[in-house]
Amino acid sequence: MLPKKAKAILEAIIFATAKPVPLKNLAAAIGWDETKTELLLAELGREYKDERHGFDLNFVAGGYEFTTKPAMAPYLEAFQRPEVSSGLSQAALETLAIVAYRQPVTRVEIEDIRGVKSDSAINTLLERELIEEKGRQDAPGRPILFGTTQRFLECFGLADLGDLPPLPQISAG
Amino acid sequence: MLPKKAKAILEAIIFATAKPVPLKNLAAAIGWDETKTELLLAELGREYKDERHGFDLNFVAGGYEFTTKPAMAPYLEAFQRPEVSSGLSQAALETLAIVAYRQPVTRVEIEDIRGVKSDSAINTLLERELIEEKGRQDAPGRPILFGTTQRFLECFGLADLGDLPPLPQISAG
Amino acid sequence: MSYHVHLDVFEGPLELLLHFLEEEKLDIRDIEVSRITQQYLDYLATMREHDLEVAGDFLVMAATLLQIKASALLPEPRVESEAEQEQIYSRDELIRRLLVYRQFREAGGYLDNLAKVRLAAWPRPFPTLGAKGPVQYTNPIGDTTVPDLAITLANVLANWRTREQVHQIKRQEIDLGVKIGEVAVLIKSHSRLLFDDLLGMQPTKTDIVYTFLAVLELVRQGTIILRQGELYGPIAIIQWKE
Repeated sequence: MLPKKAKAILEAIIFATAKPVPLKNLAAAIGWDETKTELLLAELGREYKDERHGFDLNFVAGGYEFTTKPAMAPYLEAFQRPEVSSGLSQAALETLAIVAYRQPVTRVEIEDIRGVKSDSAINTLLERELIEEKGRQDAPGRPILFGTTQRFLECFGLADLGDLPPLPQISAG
Repeated sequence: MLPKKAKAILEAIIFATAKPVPLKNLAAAIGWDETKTELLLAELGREYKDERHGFDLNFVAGGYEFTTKPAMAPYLEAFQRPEVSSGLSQAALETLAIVAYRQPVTRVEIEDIRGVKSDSAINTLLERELIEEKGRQDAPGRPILFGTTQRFLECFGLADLGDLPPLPQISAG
Repeated sequence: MSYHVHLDVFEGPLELLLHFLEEEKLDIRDIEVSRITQQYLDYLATMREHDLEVAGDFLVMAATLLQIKASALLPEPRVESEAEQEQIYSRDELIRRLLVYRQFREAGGYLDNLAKVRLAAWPRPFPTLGAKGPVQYTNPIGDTTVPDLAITLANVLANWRTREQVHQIKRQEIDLGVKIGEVAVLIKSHSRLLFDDLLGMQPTKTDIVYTFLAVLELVRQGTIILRQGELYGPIAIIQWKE
């Protein structure tokens, strides 16, 4: 195998693997011996050291992995705690309304009222800290009970849950 | 900021973020306008296209991300794929196609085209977060309208819905 | 000698029909209804032989094919009732539906290919929420307001009630035999009753119908006689004295 192709393969494997990849496995993947593979990895490492790259190759915990360069940290930090401000989907809004007015409520009750699976809507609301677990129902399977959070009250400007308006009358279908 | 440094930052951010990163966020991170940032990203993309790289830059689901090149797949198989997404049944694929091309669409419309009940296919797609509710139709019974998700774009490697291949022509034979 | 039959599984009638057309390499537009109908019916018969449940959709399609075949043989076009037209469509409509169905089946194939290409490109692995911790939402609710919550829930509940009602009717399977027994017992203990006395506080339509059927049956058996003074007036039930 040509060094250029071998290097691309090493790069792809290290990129796509969750843990540092041991030299032994990398050598096996390209069918080279370990000494030659190590030299190739050293070359790859030198390429990424160049300042035009934002991450580089490191030997950590017995294996090779790519990590972002320390100089990038300030840009990443600002980036990875993004101030996300986004609306709620119809599914999330419906689910939130059910939790708000019917709490504490189980996933099954929510899905029964909505008539569709609601995992993704529930996860969205949990992630946004608008709802949270409020213990378990004393029933078979001990299902989780959901209720709204302090954050929910803050976001909607409510003093407490008693502040929620009465439901408007809407006739069926 | 010098282009070289800006490029390193873009590379680091895209590398370190789990989801495709929108142009807007990348531009904000380096403090450039979107047009100039896009040109820089195009340059970065060209560099990684070179065959000595094992992964490259892609525009998917409204954002930029690095993924390994398809040619690398055989060498990666020995390693564990980060996110396994198992295949969809014929029924689920048909249903997904109807939702993708006709969205927003109701259950009844889907079943009318397929000529068969489609609850189980719809539930599979909802569970995998490939489709979601997009509100309700203003019609008797207020049926749920389904549309595709961001995750759908990610799973199928589409930049946006306009990226869908054209529907096959209804033609004889 | 063991005997194996391989039955392809078709989820719906359009899929099955398309399969026959493709097998025969026939253009959908030139569909030979008589030939396809026979194949279709044979397939349903095989399904039955093997104790497979034939879904209603398949039977509707069989009826459609027969209908199209029949109308091709009849010289005069027959005027169909609206209800019939709803379920059993014309040859043109069948062709249109097959074409649209095939279009999306092929589009499903496109998606499948896209997914395969995509699966060959590996993303960088990330732990579930990323090493950096969860995203911070400054405004997790967008421009949603408190009244939005109330209106949304009211709508969801209205939909729910509609669905629940449908549910109840479906589940309420009254056994006519049991109902007759119940009515007979009531009548035995009261020599004279009004029909309304047989119904509960909030009878459903099904309740009323079944109770009425039970009463009619008891009349037929000669257990009771009915008296009604005027049109729409109360119906009196009198035990028949032998």
